[in-house]
Amino acid sequence: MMKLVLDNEERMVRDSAELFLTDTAGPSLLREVRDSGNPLGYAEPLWQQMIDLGWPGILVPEEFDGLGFSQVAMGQIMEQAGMSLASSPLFSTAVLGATALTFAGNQQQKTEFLPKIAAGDLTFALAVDETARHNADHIRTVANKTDQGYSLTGSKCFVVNGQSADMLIVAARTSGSDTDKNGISLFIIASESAGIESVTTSMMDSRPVATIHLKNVHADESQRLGALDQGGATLAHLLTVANVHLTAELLGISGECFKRTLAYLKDRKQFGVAIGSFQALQHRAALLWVEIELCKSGVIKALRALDAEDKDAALLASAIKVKACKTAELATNEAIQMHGGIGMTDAFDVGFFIKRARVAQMLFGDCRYHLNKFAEYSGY
Amino acid sequence: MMKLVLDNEERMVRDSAELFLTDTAGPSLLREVRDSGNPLGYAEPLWQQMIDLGWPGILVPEEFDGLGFSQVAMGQIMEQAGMSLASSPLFSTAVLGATALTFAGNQQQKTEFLPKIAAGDLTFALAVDETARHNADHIRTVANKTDQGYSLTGSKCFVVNGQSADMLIVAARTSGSDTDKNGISLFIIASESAGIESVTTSMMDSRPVATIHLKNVHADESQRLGALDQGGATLAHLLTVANVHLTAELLGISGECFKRTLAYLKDRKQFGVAIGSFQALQHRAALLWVEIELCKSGVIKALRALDAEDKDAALLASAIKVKACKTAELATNEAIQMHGGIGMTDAFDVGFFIKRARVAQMLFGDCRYHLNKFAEYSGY
Amino acid sequence: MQDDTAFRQETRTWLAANCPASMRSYMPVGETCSGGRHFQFISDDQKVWMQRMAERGWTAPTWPTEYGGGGLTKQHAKILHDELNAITARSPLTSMGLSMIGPALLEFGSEELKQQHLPAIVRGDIRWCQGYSEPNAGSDLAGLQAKAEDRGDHFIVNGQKVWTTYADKADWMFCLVRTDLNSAKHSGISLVLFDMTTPGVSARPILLISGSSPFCETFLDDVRVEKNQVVGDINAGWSIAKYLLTHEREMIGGIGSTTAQKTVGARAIDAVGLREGRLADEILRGEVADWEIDFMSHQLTTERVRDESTSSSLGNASAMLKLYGTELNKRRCELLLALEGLDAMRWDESSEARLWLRSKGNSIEGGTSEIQLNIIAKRILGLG
Amino acid sequence: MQDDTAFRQETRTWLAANCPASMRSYMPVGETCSGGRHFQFISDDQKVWMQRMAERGWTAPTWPTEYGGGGLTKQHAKILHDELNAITARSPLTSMGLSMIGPALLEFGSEELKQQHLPAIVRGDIRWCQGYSEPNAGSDLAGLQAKAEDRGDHFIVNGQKVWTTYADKADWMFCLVRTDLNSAKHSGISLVLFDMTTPGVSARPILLISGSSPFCETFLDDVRVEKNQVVGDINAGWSIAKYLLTHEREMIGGIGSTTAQKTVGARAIDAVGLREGRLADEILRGEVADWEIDFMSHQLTTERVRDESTSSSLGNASAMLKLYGTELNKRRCELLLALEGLDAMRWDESSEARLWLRSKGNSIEGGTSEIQLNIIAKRILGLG
Repeated sequence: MMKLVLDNEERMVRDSAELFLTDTAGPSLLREVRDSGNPLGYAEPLWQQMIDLGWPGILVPEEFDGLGFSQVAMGQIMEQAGMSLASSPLFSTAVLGATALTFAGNQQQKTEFLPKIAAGDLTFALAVDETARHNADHIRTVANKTDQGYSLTGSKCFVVNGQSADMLIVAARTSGSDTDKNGISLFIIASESAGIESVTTSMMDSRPVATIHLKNVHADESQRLGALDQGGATLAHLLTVANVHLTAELLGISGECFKRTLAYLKDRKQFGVAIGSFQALQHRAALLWVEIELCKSGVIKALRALDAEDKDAALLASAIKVKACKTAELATNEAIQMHGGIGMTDAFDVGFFIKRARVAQMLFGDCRYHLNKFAEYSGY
Repeated sequence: MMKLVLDNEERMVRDSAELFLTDTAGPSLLREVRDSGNPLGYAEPLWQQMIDLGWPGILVPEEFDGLGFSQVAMGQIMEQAGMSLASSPLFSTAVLGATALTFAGNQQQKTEFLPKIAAGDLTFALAVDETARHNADHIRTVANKTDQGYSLTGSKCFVVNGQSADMLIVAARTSGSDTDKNGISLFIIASESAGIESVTTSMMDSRPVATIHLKNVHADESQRLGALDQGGATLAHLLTVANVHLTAELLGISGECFKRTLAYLKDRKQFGVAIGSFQALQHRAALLWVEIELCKSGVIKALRALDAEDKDAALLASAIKVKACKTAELATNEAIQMHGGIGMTDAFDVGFFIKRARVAQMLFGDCRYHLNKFAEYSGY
Repeated sequence: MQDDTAFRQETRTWLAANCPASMRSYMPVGETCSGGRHFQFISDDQKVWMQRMAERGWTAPTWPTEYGGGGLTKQHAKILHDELNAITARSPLTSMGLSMIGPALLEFGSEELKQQHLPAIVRGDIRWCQGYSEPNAGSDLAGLQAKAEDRGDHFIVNGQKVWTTYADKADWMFCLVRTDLNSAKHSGISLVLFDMTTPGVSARPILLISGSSPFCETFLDDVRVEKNQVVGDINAGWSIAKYLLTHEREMIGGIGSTTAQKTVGARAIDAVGLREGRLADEILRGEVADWEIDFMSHQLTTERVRDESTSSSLGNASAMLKLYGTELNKRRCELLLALEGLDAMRWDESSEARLWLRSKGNSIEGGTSEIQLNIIAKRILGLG
Repeated sequence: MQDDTAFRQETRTWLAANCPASMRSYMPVGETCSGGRHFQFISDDQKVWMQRMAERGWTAPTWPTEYGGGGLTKQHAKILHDELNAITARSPLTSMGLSMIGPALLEFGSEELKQQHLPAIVRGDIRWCQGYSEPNAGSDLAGLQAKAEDRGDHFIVNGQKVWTTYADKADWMFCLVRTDLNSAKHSGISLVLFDMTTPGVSARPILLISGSSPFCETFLDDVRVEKNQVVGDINAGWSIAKYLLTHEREMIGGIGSTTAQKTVGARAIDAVGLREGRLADEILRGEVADWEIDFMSHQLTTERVRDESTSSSLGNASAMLKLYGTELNKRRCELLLALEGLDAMRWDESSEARLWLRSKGNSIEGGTSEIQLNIIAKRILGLG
């Protein structure tokens, strides 16, 4: 029976991630990255230390030199990354890249790429979105069949880590019309390939994303990830995994915001008493705490569902994305409101959390998108 | 310029309605009606006194022996009726009947019926709904053309005052299919007509409604209200008027619930102090008060729009029905919660308000129905 | 200890053979089996089902076998729960004996009291009610005034209780009384047990807005209570009271519920219908999905809290589960009214309206939502 | 008094002739005309528009003509407002002089102070800022510590103010200081005026999460303030402060706004598109409609409160309008993020994200939402 508590291995991963990230990352590091104008959007030493800890290989099977840990274990790192606002290629490479290859790669692709992911030698990015609001059913980028393989043309936007990744996983249409479920194929493309132009966009969470223009970009048959025209299922799985890990990150953000707000309520005095002694604030804090607790249960359930290859994983992912988005919205808004003026200043850290939260909420579908999906999966 | 305050005439109507209904009606009268099993659902002496005050003729033009007052004036009575839970045929007769005839009746019909309405000699009911959730676009009752006029067959449900009204205004299809906007005609039918079977349903607000079965019910040409097949516009207008007056009633219910709750907050002691000294309750009370104030503005605006024959009246009616429903839901729920156990007992009056509120919310479309309508009217 | 798979298999087989067909369906309101001296079974099947389960101790699966319980581990109890749900089995017995005073006796009662009361609870022979609130002691429960005068080997109790669930149908009451008038508010309270047929006990049902009368006002006039019927130490009843309140919260929060219900989504499809595979009312569709997600989150949280808990009580977490569970149930009832429209507002016995009205009490009884928020703020979050 | 129709006609004609075409469009953020000694007009049109309106006194339509105002009745001011809206005219001048200190001087100021300051405000010559909050006196404003020592004909002021709006760009400050250290908290406060170029005044902008710096920390070191620059009586500043807070609430609540905005509905259609005449995202559709209804309700309530009011101040009702108006604006900004998705989260000058972040301060500045709720509960509802 799947327990909704961590097992020993998972707890160990969590504890070490907490220890390491609390020391090493934190809002101050993100502030440094932002203020230095670092085009990567993350601190290279932090990423190097993550590599030293073996994190890129958490989801990579042991036969490909990874640690072969569970999605639950990976989720603990994502949650801690949310709490510490740690920015790195971990999500795009160690979650999305590793999952894509493990799930859909052939033996040759696995052998070629997975050990490099595990070793931190290669970073990945998932290039799927073509609109500012996620819509996985809408793929216009085409991959036309040529004598030598395929020729890809189109544009992808808001590609996380797209400006720095070595390899791109590109969703392109090999048949059907713009909104057909079938006819999508995935390709592994080196970001340095001829015909790729990448434009960096600054985002409010200080993590740049890329708009990637593909013009007659060549791909061999060997670069196709999974069966021709059948990439939709892989993509759906990837998006499920992506969203579950985003909920873990959002949970971390909510939890950390709440922790800081609670401390402030106990510390800040007005009218001669701590503002946390005012019952109206107490009740709001209590309600927020409850929402975060509920969110926590959903996150671990969804992570367990990934590990169990539960047929309801997509439904659970949508359900908990809804919950995590709403909770993060409440937690970050209450954090600013309860901190009062100080929370509005850039010198204070809470702004970094609310900015990151909204971007993570919107990535791969916000609460409205997933509410709709949940209803669809539920048959109404 | 239409001011959102009452003029002298309107204030006079309001003050006298308040004085009269506070003295005469109130939850205790409704309780009496309920416990006595009175099949009318209202106290006849109350209705008789309303007649003596001239209320059935408030909206009837002076040339037909009415008072020719404004919709705003009528709305004041409806609000006071909400506060005092006064049950009577006023809404179905003096609002719906009078408006239907004034808006769509020919000279002969006006002359025949309006003076009788004003004198309180004839009561009306509007038979439109055929489903438990209002859907004005769905009319299956048919009126087939015959040599002598029309023959009506179908069923109407949840007809307010349908079990006691002398006359029914029946919406029936004279052409088109079930959901066509066009092809609806209205008929004035005596409730005693051959072929009508009326079944009374007890409702939770202690106001019975009727299910009315029509089987080959005859109607002359002279009984048709308005142009053939063009009844949809009249019906739409009637529903706009109905909903605006329901919002006035809901405002009254919300206001009275709040007044009683506020008094209880000041009176009830726990932990040695009045519970109204707890800040969490204070803030909730303040938020509720604000919602009621907002609702108040919408109600008078919508009533004024009816008087001004504003082209946006339907949009305003839907907007304020949404607001009034949500406010009433909040006000009645908070009333029970803040009263604690006592509010759950039948011996206490607050239960009568919540029961009436939900029925009034649902009649002619609840907040979801009207939210959808509002979006339609707004072009999205 | 038997292994999980074998236990599951054996349980499944036994249920298949012993759960009457008519007990395998969603339980309509009013058909709960409460047991007690005067209980009227709705059918032979209901009686047989209760008795068969009681024989195995499965009306109280985790209680020790020496008191008639099932003696199951938490893990096996969960398997039993799942297997019962799988066949939509009705709860064989639902009572305040099982959910409230039984656990309290197991924790705080003397061996004599356990022997006297627990087996009768498991068998469904004795139905219990709770004497807690008083007219002026609601949220401020510790302000209770019913007093018990010490008469050597017994007490004489005088006072008035309110919101005593089915006091008019119960056989015994567990009751909070003040045994020391001079000590501070939370001291000097004792938990005592007495038979409802004791002279001086009278109960008057309270009619609720839903039209039902699950609660009573109970009057205690010179009621004799033996001293051996005090649970725990005299004057130390407040800590037991708090323990019991926790259990009550868990119960009202729907945490121990073994009754499966049709989902709101399914009822929405019935009431509103589908259009191109989507609920025909788009606004309701969003609300239903939102509710289902929150409901799922609450269920998962109950499961997680159980998985994390090392004792049978969920402690302060029960405040969260009670708070959220009752607010969810109120939202559910509002949604069902919206889904079914005026049909749901008819005033007859099986009306949805009655359940809706009854649900309003969920966030009041067993400690109001406001009290739960206070508990969370103070005990869990440490806000002063 | 001119009749309404004639006034409307004349106003319409004058506006048609005098409002430059470029001033007839939705005002982008950052293009507000604030006036003052150092103001950089974005265009000649902006300058001409301010000057033409100022000449008629229409930058302050209801102020008396003897102080440079328009001398209009409430009714005529409303007509002017409507006519400005009808051509989407930008506000010619928006300043704390007009919205805050001006009305306070009209109510409480000496004739000398009115003559000195009001015409310069109407003309847009002098820009004002407000010295209210201090690091340890936020919601608890009356706990302020900046002190003014009496030196006969003048005071010497020392202290620190925070959240002073555009103190770095303003010419004069109206400032709350403690003139009597020995009296009770709310007594001993005075409202004083001084030029920002006075020695000892320094302002340091505070960078906000939105990336803009509309507020400053302001340091007052031995600042000399003449006694004739005290508004009202010495030590009686708290009642003026409360009056000013009311005006601030009205301003932040969007009550005096003459700036028309594109509706959220229209922006939703642009961002999400229609499918069969309905917004393509059904869930957003409901949220947008809900917001628009609440927005309309707020606007109608502002109108009703004005229609009911007999004075120029809305009194306690402003607490309601401020509370709801700022919560609405925050919801609006969240909705716009949702509508426009990641596009709105780009970090450039005109990003929707900046307005969204800035909106979070609405329910903090000018008295937090919590303070407004306290005001409503205590002053309006009488809850102790």
